Formats: sequence, structure tokens, C-alpha cells
Amino acid sequence: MITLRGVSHSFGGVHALAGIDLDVDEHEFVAVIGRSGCGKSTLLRLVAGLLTPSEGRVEVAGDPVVKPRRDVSFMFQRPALLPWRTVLSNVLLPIEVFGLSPRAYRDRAHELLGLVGLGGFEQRLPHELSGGMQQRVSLCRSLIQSPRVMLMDEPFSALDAITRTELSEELQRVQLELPRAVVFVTHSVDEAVLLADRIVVLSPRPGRIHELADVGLPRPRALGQVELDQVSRELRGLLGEVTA
Amino acid sequence: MITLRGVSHSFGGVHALAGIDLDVDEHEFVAVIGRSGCGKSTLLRLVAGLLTPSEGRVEVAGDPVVKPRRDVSFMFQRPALLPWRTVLSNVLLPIEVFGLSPRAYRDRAHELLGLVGLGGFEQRLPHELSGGMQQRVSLCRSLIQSPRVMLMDEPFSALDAITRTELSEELQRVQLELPRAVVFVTHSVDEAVLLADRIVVLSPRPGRIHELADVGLPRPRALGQVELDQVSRELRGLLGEVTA
Amino acid sequence: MKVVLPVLGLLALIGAWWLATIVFGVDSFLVPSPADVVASFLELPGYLLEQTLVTLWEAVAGFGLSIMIGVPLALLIVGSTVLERMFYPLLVALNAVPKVAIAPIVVVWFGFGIESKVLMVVLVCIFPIVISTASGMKSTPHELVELFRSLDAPRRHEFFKLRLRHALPQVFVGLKVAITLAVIGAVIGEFVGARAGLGYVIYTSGASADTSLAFAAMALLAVISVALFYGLGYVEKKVLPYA
Amino acid sequence: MKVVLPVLGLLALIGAWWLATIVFGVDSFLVPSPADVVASFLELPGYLLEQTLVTLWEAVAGFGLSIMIGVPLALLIVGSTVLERMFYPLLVALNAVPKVAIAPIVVVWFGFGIESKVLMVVLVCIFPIVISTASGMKSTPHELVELFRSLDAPRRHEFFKLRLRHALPQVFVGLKVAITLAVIGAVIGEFVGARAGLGYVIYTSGASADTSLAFAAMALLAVISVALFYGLGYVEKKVLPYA
Amino acid sequence: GGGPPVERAKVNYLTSFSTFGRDAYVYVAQERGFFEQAGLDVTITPGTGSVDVLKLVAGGRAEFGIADFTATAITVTKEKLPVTTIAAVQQRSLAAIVALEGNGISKPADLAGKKIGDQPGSTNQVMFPVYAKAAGIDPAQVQFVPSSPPSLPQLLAAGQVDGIGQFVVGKPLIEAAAKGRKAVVLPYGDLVPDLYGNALVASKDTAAQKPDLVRQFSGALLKGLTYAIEHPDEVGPILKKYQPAQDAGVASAEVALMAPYVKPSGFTGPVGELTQPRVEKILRTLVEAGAIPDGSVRPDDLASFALAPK
Ligand SMILES: Nc1ncnc2c1ncn2[C@@H]1O[C@H](COP(=O)(O)OP(=O)(O)OP(=O)(O)O)[C@@H](O)[C@H]1O
Ligand SMILES: Nc1ncnc2c1ncn2[C@@H]1O[C@H](COP(=O)(O)OP(=O)(O)OP(=O)(O)O)[C@@H](O)[C@H]1O
Ligand SMILES: [Mg+2]
Ligand SMILES: [Mg+2]
Repeated sequence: MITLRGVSHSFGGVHALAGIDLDVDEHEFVAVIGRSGCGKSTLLRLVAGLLTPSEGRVEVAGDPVVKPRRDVSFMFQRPALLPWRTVLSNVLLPIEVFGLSPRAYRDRAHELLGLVGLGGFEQRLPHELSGGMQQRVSLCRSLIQSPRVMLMDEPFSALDAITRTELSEELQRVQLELPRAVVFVTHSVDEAVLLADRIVVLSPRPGRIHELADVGLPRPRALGQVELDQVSRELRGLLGEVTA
Repeated sequence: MITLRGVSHSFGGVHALAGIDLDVDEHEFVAVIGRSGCGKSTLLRLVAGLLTPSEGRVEVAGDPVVKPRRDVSFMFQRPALLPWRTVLSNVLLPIEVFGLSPRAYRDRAHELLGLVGLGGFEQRLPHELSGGMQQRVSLCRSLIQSPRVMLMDEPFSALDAITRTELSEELQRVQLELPRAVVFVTHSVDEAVLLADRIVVLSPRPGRIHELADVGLPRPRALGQVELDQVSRELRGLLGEVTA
Repeated sequence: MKVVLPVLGLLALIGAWWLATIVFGVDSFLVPSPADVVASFLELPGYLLEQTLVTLWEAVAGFGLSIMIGVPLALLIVGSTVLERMFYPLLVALNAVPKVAIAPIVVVWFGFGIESKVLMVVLVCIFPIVISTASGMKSTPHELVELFRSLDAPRRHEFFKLRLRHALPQVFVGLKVAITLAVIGAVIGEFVGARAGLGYVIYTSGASADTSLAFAAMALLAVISVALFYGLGYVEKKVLPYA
Repeated sequence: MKVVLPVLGLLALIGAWWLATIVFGVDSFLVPSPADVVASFLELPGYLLEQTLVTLWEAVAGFGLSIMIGVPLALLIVGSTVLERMFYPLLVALNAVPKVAIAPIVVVWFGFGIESKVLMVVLVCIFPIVISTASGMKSTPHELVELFRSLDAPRRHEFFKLRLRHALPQVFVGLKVAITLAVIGAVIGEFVGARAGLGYVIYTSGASADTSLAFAAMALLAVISVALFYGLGYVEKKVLPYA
Repeated sequence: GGGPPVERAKVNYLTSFSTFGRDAYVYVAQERGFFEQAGLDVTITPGTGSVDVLKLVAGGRAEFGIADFTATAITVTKEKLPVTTIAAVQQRSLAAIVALEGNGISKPADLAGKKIGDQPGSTNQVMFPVYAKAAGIDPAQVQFVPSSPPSLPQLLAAGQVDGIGQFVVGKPLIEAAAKGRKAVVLPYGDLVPDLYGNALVASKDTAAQKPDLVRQFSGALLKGLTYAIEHPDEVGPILKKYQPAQDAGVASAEVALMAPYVKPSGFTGPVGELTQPRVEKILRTLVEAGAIPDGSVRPDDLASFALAPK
């Protein structure tokens, strides 16, 4: 579904990514981990068509990526909510932009907001929400698009452990029901092990890809499972080596 | 050092905090955990004097808090960098505002930036940094103030595990060298156990304080220590009960 | 408070004015005393209010038209660097032409009726609208623009649902500047070939040395301006409750 | 591109103008052809350039003064709701007074020299500066204001290091509107009691029905305006490289 | 001369309106050294119409100025302006209605039902009732459209109005603007011969406290005026020297046209003459026209006959 070949990217002087090769299958859930500033967000932006690589080639569904596509959703690291729109109409924004009927998706939006624990906040404005609540709105906005490819940049970073677990489980469920290609940036090894089919690590400056592990565990998985903890522990060791 | 008595706070209709009592000693490191949206940031804002409680009384160093004080530093949940200032001059902002000589603190700023892995980025503008890098700049800005009370709102949320560990250790070191009252909001139980003398949990809507545990472990502590893991595991259980 | 303070300010101004005419003996043919001005107004209240309505209507009509032309123009300018580079300088140049000097041309082409006055209003107040709208739209935060781009949003959505909406507070600043200019534009329009309006009153009374009447008309102008300005502020509060 | 397009735009305008004077037979006493205007200019190039410099200097001096008065005024207005409520309406009212009508008063008080012209410039261009500065300062993001408050920053730091700096892009919008008004203000000032300047040329040549000369002077005005406008744009780019 | 520099009295002077041929005599006086000989250092500023000039003189910004006598009379009466007239520049009013040939106006009676553009408060407008009566038409049948002076020629040429208020000397200008069409001039002086044209005005203070200065200035200015009407051809080039934007030919033509108004045929008095009986007559005419209330002003309030040219 996603193919990167020899992709490099520089911002002016800063060489952010170098020689990235990566393939993500149609229904594969890939987690990307790596140190802060190593180029994870840049990588997602390249796949989304928001940046053009300085070198190399990015393809989605067989077509070279020249601009953003509607079947690819992007959940940004920062919530990026429109401050003048209510929570509900922020969630419905993609629907409006795609020219679909917001009315038809209203129930779905309510459902999603309920799922992430924001029931009752539909008519609030973003500035009335806490940081984690804003992030969850942004998650709903991304989920309502039902895309073929989901790009998620640290979607749970501002969430507490419990909410995080709940949402991870929800995300797993969604992925089991309607599998898609997911690239998921996270700082939590546990989360990566819980969710991903495959984990890659990006080493810093310039970012390079290291395949770390195929998490060959059966789904659904749950945090605290002994097998998961084992994989996590191994990974942490490897991670230390790669990113030292 | 910090005293809250019967503190409640509402935003219009939303009852964020109710009947909070909390004492933090002069050299105590208190971690606050709780679900997203339960009122942690609001609590810190009340202590900082950025909000006035709807009810109850907040004191710092024996004086009622009526407005922000210079011996209290606040690291916000969002980086809040001035977009037109370089990284270095963002870090030096408190120095300028306090009427001290930025020149005299230049070396200290460079040192802090090096410590958080931002050496070489001193002359960049915030928009050229990744999310985690911005958060680290904000951390340096907070550390340069050498305050008597530090309020930190999820300071490591946008950081990878390794950087997070490094900075946690650094923070411990600082606290050992020059102990102060710290109130530290986090979503990571491990982090709380690693850093805190005492952990309190805020239950949601309206937020109420539950004393969870005195982490009676000797310092310096290190992540992965068996005793820590044990405390963490116990805490997670309690947390589930309280915040259910 | 909301009403008391402006009234206090006004009273302070009038007091200072009165004092000046008495203490410094400002010649009344230059600046009449407030009492003279009030007397002038009370001589012809109905007539003056009628003229006020004429000017008000011209200003409002021209202002409305300016929004209808200026905002789309700003959209074009933001949408195309080529158009911006080609036509922005012309807009600036056009704006620099003293309207008083081209008033006769406008009257010759558009007659003595309201059309020529409305056109004058448009000429004076379109520029602030265009420039503030355009610059507001350009200052949209990059992260929101990126969001729309990530959704492959049509240009029109990026413009209307994002940039223009984001620009609204700045558009209102432009509108506030424009609305006071609109009143002046109407007056300048009335200086040439008008039979009614406050500008006409000022011009005729100025020429016949009836300074008090001219000041009464200017005071009414000020009232219109303040009313329109705060009316716009009220609309802004309704449209942008959180700005 | 940067130079070609504006020149293209200009040529398009001149072409259209020329065509209109020929095809629609626009009377040359109303709108002379570009050739007539150029001829008029070439008759008195030295004299006209001298007048241009006079007007330019008045406009620039008045503009500078407006910044020096307007920005502190905006600071006061943002700093104190009481002052805002009391004096903002007065400022609006003052702005609404047609400057042409008070020109004689200004001349009586300030003389025939440059002072009266500079004052006119200040009167016309202070308002956009004040309002755009004030509204830009008020639109500072809450999180940054909170940062300064958390540092217990003195008012002056919050104003200068944060709000004013944040407002700069909007201040420049106000300045751009103001600079074109400044030129017009200088011209209006020159309509009464002046011995030089483009406004004087326009007024005189208008009365003597020398339309080509008036247009030549207006073209020079447009040139000044565009130059000042883009000069300001250049300064903006230097001051705000990332805006 | 090589003599020691003499301290000359500084004087500010305002023309009536801009710097056309009709106002050019002041430049003649300047150029020919009449002011210098009188020990005066004169700064000339173009005026912007009678009322502005009167305010500026009353306000002390200029010692002397030129304003229409009728407008002065009305303004002084209404606003109690502290100004006085010193001399009459033209013995007959220059006011006229100017139309273009082919507009259906060739004599005063044709004005009925027409639209006239004019500056509000101008002599032409104020005195129109008197003029209309003399011409035998109903003034109410003529519509005045107020317009600023610079726009009048254009409005006339474009046919927006049928006629405009102008000075008789404006004929060459109008014809130049109208690109060859002939102008029809209907001077008020033909039917209302008592009216003065422009007058030299000074503030009452100046007249009372510095009579010598007033006499010297008035003398030098009128010497320039006399010289100008005697040598109209020289006036254009002199004006052009001071005011490069002006057309020398048009200016000379104006001065030639103006000569019979400064010195009408059969007039024997000195140039600038200003007499009590004339002023009284004018005031009566103004009362008749409804421009000022009866008995509100006396000739001495308006003119300093003692300072007038003898
Ligand atoms: N717009 C930009 N201009 C210049 N440099 C940039 C820009 N965006 C990112 N960079 C640089 O590229 C590098 C990678 O940034 P990126 O945002 O991809 O990091 P990241 O892996 O997402 O980090 P984090 O975990 O902190 O979000 C960083 O060194 C950053 O300084
Ligand atoms: N300015 C505001 N106006 C209205 N409601 C607010 C405002 N700020 C916070 N709230 C509400 O107060 C509650 C607590 O918010 P707070 O930001 O303190 O949560 P938090 O514990 O910091 O959450 P998070 O972990 O997501 O940052 C939330 O329900 C939020 O909706
Ligand atoms: Mg990132
Ligand atoms: Mg928070």
C-alpha cells in the first residue's frame, strides 16, 4: 500500500531523513518509534504528500504521491482544531470538505466522541477543552474519514494510561473489523507492541530506518499480557543499541 | 510550601475541581496523575496564581496566592514558545523579564540546551523544531528560573522513552542538588514512581484528590529497579479503582 | 460603565472646547462655541436630520458595495500571486489619487444623483477592506492550512471555511477603518454637485461663513461615524463572540 | 517576475486608458490621453519633481509623527479599558471630521508652512495605525499572555516584548493603509494655503481646466504612494522575515 | 543697489483664488520691485476663495488678502469678522454666468429653467436674485448646483450644467477647456453696475495700528495693478516665472479682459478707489437681495475709507 524508496529529506541545512526504504502492506499496522527530533513526523508528512522528498520516491496504492489523497487520513501531532468550530463540527470537518452530508455523519460523530469519552462536550469550543480532550477530538476527526491508509502522529501522547489503554483497544477493534494500512508514531514501546504488526525504529539525524521486530502475536492483545511484556523488554534493549 | 484548602473551581457550567486539600512540603516532589480532563492543569494554574479559585484558599510559602510569583515556575502543557524568538532567546526570556542580565545567563542556557539534547539548535526558530524539541526548549526555560516551587504540566509527554529517562534522571539530580517543592503532572505511573516523594491522584469531574502513596524509596532511583516496578504495579491497581 | 465612560469622554471634550473658546478667546469665526453650534442645530433640526439620513444612506450603501467588491478582490489576490503582483500596485496607485480631484469626473460620468456619491465611498473605503482581508487570510496558521491540505480540500473550502473565517477579526479591523472613511467619502462626493447631505451643508455653510452651521453638520457626521463604528463593533461581537 | 508583473499590470492599465480615450471618445478635458499627460509632464519636469519632493516630505514626516503618536495611543487603549471607553469614540469622531472642511482652521493655527500639512497628514493617518495596533495587540494568543503572566512580567514587558511584537504584522497592515492616506492628507493640506506640492498643482490646474497637468500630478502622486507602500513592504520583510 | 541692506517689513499676502492672470498683478508688483521700493518683503500665497482668505486674514496668518467685495460684505456681517477693505481692485464686478454656445443661452433671459453650477456663497449665486430681477426673469426658475471651483469648467464642458458662475476673465480658460467651443459670457456688471469686484482686505487691527504699512502696501500693489493693465503682454511671462504651471498666453489674455473693469471707460478716480456712497449702495442692494438683514452693517464697518486710494 505504501512504498518508500531511497527517500531523503532536508530542511534547508537540517538533514532530517536519509535513504529511507519502507513498505507497508494493505492491512498492515506499522508502528514507528524513535527519538524526539529524529524525523518521524517528517516521514509521515512525506507519505501524506504534505512534503515532497528531496530525493527518492513515495508511492501509495501504486501511485506516486504528489499531493494529499482523500483515502489517506493524517492525525497530526498537535490537535490542529479550528478554534471557531464546536467539537462536533470540528469532527465533521472532513465530511464537509469531502462534499458529503454532515447530517448523515452526525450520529457517527456522536458515537466516536462518546467512544473517546467526550460525550456531552459536542457543543463546546476547543479552548474549553483540556489538552488531552483536544487530542481526542482530533482522533475522532481522523477516524470519521474511514480511509484506506491512516497516518497517526503520537495520537495518545497527551492521554493518561487508562484512556490510552481504552483507545488502544478501540483502535485494535477497528483494525480487526476493517483492516487498513496504518503508520503509527509512538513513544511507548508497550503501545507499539500492543498495536503493531511490525515495529520500525528511526535512528536520529539523519533519520534511517531499522526494522526491529515482527510482533507475531495473535489478536486481540491486551496490555499486561505476559508475551507482550516479553517482547517489550527485548525491544527496549534493541532500541537502546540502535538509538544510542 | 504549598497549601490548598477546600479549593473548588468551575468554568461557567463545568465543575472542574471540588474540595481540594493538598499540602506540599518545602522540598517535596509530588506527582499528580489522573485521567485526561480531570482538572490537573487547572490545579496547577490555581497554584500558579493564573486562576482564582471559585472557592477555597491557595497559599504558597505562607502567603495567599493572588497573582503569579517569580519564585514559582510554570512549565505549561503546550510549549508556548514565542515564534519570533530563537531557541536561545526563548530560554532566556524569564531572565529578561526578571530584569537580570541575559548575558550572565547565556552559558547556563547553553548548558541546559545541551543537557536536553538541543546543542546546535540555539539559533533556530521554534517552527523549525519537532514537537518534542519544542517541549524541551520549554523545559529549559522553566529550569533557568531556579525557582523555589516548580510546577510542571506533563513535561515529558512528547518525548521518546530514552530522552524521557535521561531527563527524568537529570531532574532527580537537580532535585537532589537543590531541593525544591515540585508539583509534576504526568500520565506515566513509572515516571511518577521514579521521581516523586508522594503521588496523588485526581479523580474526574469534579476532580477530587486521593492520596495514593508515599514512595518511600531511597534516591537516586533508576527506571527498571525491581522495587520501583513493584510500586508501579500496585499503583496501577489502585488507580483503576479510584478513577473507574 | 459602558455608557458612562464614553459620555464622560464626550463631556470632557466639549468642556475643553468650551473652555478654549472662552479662555484663549478662540475666534468664533474659526471655532464657534458649543452653545453656538447647538443653537445652529436647533434652528434647523428637521432639515439637518434629513441631510444626515442622506449622507448615512450613501455611506452605508457604498460601504456595503465595498465589502461586496473588496472581499472577492482580496480572495483573488490571495489566490494568485500573479494577480497580486499585477494588480496590487494598481490598487495602491488608485487609492493614492485624491478623490477630491477626480470628483468632477465621477459626477460627469455618474450624474448628480446618489450613484456618484456611492462610487466615491467605494473608492475611499475599498482599499482597507482589501488589504486587511488579504493580509488576514495570509496569516492563517500553517498547521491549519496543512490540515486542509491533508484533506485535499478544494481551494474554495480552504478559502471560505478556513482562511476567510480565520481572517474575520482582521477583516473587521479593515471594515472599521473603512466605515469611517465611508462617511468622509460620502461628504467628499457631496462637495461636488450635490443638493443634499451633510457634505452639502458643510460646503454651503462654509462658503457663506456660517461656521456654526458647518460645525453642527460636522458634529452630526461624527455622530454617524461613531454610531456606524460601534454598530459594526456590535455585529463583530455577534459574529465573533470569542475573538 | 517580481518586476515584470507589476509593469505588465501598469501597461495593461495605461493601454486600457488610452484605448478608452480613443474608442469611447472620452472628452480630453475630463480624462486626457496618456500622451497628453506625458507631454504635460515633459513641459515642466523639474518643477513637477520639485513639487513631488515637497509632498513626499510632508507625507513621510506626518507618517512618522503618526507612528510616534499612534502606537503609544494604542498602548494606552489596550492598557486601560477606562481610557479605551472614554477616548476611542472621540478618536472615531475626530476621524470622521472631513479634513477639507477644517483645513482653514489648521492653516490659521499652524501657518502656511509645512506644519499645517504635516498636521493634516497626522489627522488622516493616525486612526488606522491606532486601531490596527490595538486590535493586533489584543489578539495575542492566550497561552503566550499566560506565559508572561506566569513570569509575573511587568506590564511594559508584556506590552513590548509580547503584545506589540505579536501585533507587528497587523501594525504593518495599518501602516500600509496609513501611508497611502498620508499622501492624500498631504495633498488635502496643500489645497489650502500652500505654495508648493502636488496638491497645489492639482488644485490650481483643476481650476484652470488644465486636466493634463492635473493628471500628471496625480500620476506622480500614485508613484509616490506605490513607492512608499512597497518601501514599507520592504521594511516589513526585513523586520518580519518569517511572517 | 550697493547700499546697506535695509530692514524690510515682512508681509504675508493671499491672492483671491490660486494664481491666474486676474491675480497676477501682485507678481508684477513683486517683479518690478514696487514692494521693495516701499520697504516691504512680501510673501505671496495663493488663496482658496474669499471666505478662506477672510478667515486667514482675520486670524492673523496674513496681513493682506484679496476677497470678493460682496462676499466680504456678507461674511463680515454674518460672522463679525474683524476685517476691513482697503481698496477695490475692480470697479465693476467680474461676476458672470458663462455658458457655451449651443447650450441655448445667449442672453440673460435665456437663463430661465436652466441649471447653473457654482460655488456656494459666490457673488454670482448671492447676487443672482438682483441680477435676475434686472434681467426680468424669476430667480426661482434657475437651479443652482453647488460645486467646487476646480470642477466647474469640467461640468460645463461635459454638459452636466448649462452654465457656471465664473469671472468674466475666465473666458479664455473655459474656451481652452471646451476645446474650441465659444463661450457666452453674461457679466453681472452689465445689469448691476454698482458692485465692486475684488477688494484688498486687511484685519481691523492692522488697519488701526499700522496705517502706514497699509498705505505703503496698498500703494505698491495698486501700482502693480496699474502697470499690469497697461502692459498685459508682460504679465503672462512674469506670472509664468513665479508659477511655472500657468499658461502665459491665457494669463495675458485675462489681464487684457480685466482692464476695463479696473478702469472702466469714463472712470476718473484713482485705481483702487473705494467710496462711501458706492459701499452704501452695495449694502442696499444686498439687503434687497435678502443676503443680509436691513441695518445690520454700516459702510464704516466694512471699509477703511481713510486708507483708500485718493
Ligand atoms: N519546518 C522545518 N524547518 C526546518 N527544520 C525542520 C522543520 N520541520 C522539522 N525540522 C527538523 O527536522 C528534524 C525532524 O523533525 P520531526 O518533526 O520529523 O521530528 P520527530 O521525529 O517528529 O520528533 P518528535 O518526536 O519530537 O515529534 C528535526 O531536527 C527538526 O529540527
Ligand atoms: N477555559 C476553560 N473554559 C471552560 N472549561 C475549561 C477551561 N479549561 C478547562 N476546562 C474544563 O475543565 C476540565 C479540566 O481541564 P484541565 O485542563 O484541568 O484537565 P487536565 O486534567 O489537565 O486534562 P489533560 O490531561 O487532558 O490535560 C475539563 O473538563 C475542561 O473541559
Ligand atoms: Mg513529531
Ligand atoms: Mg492538562
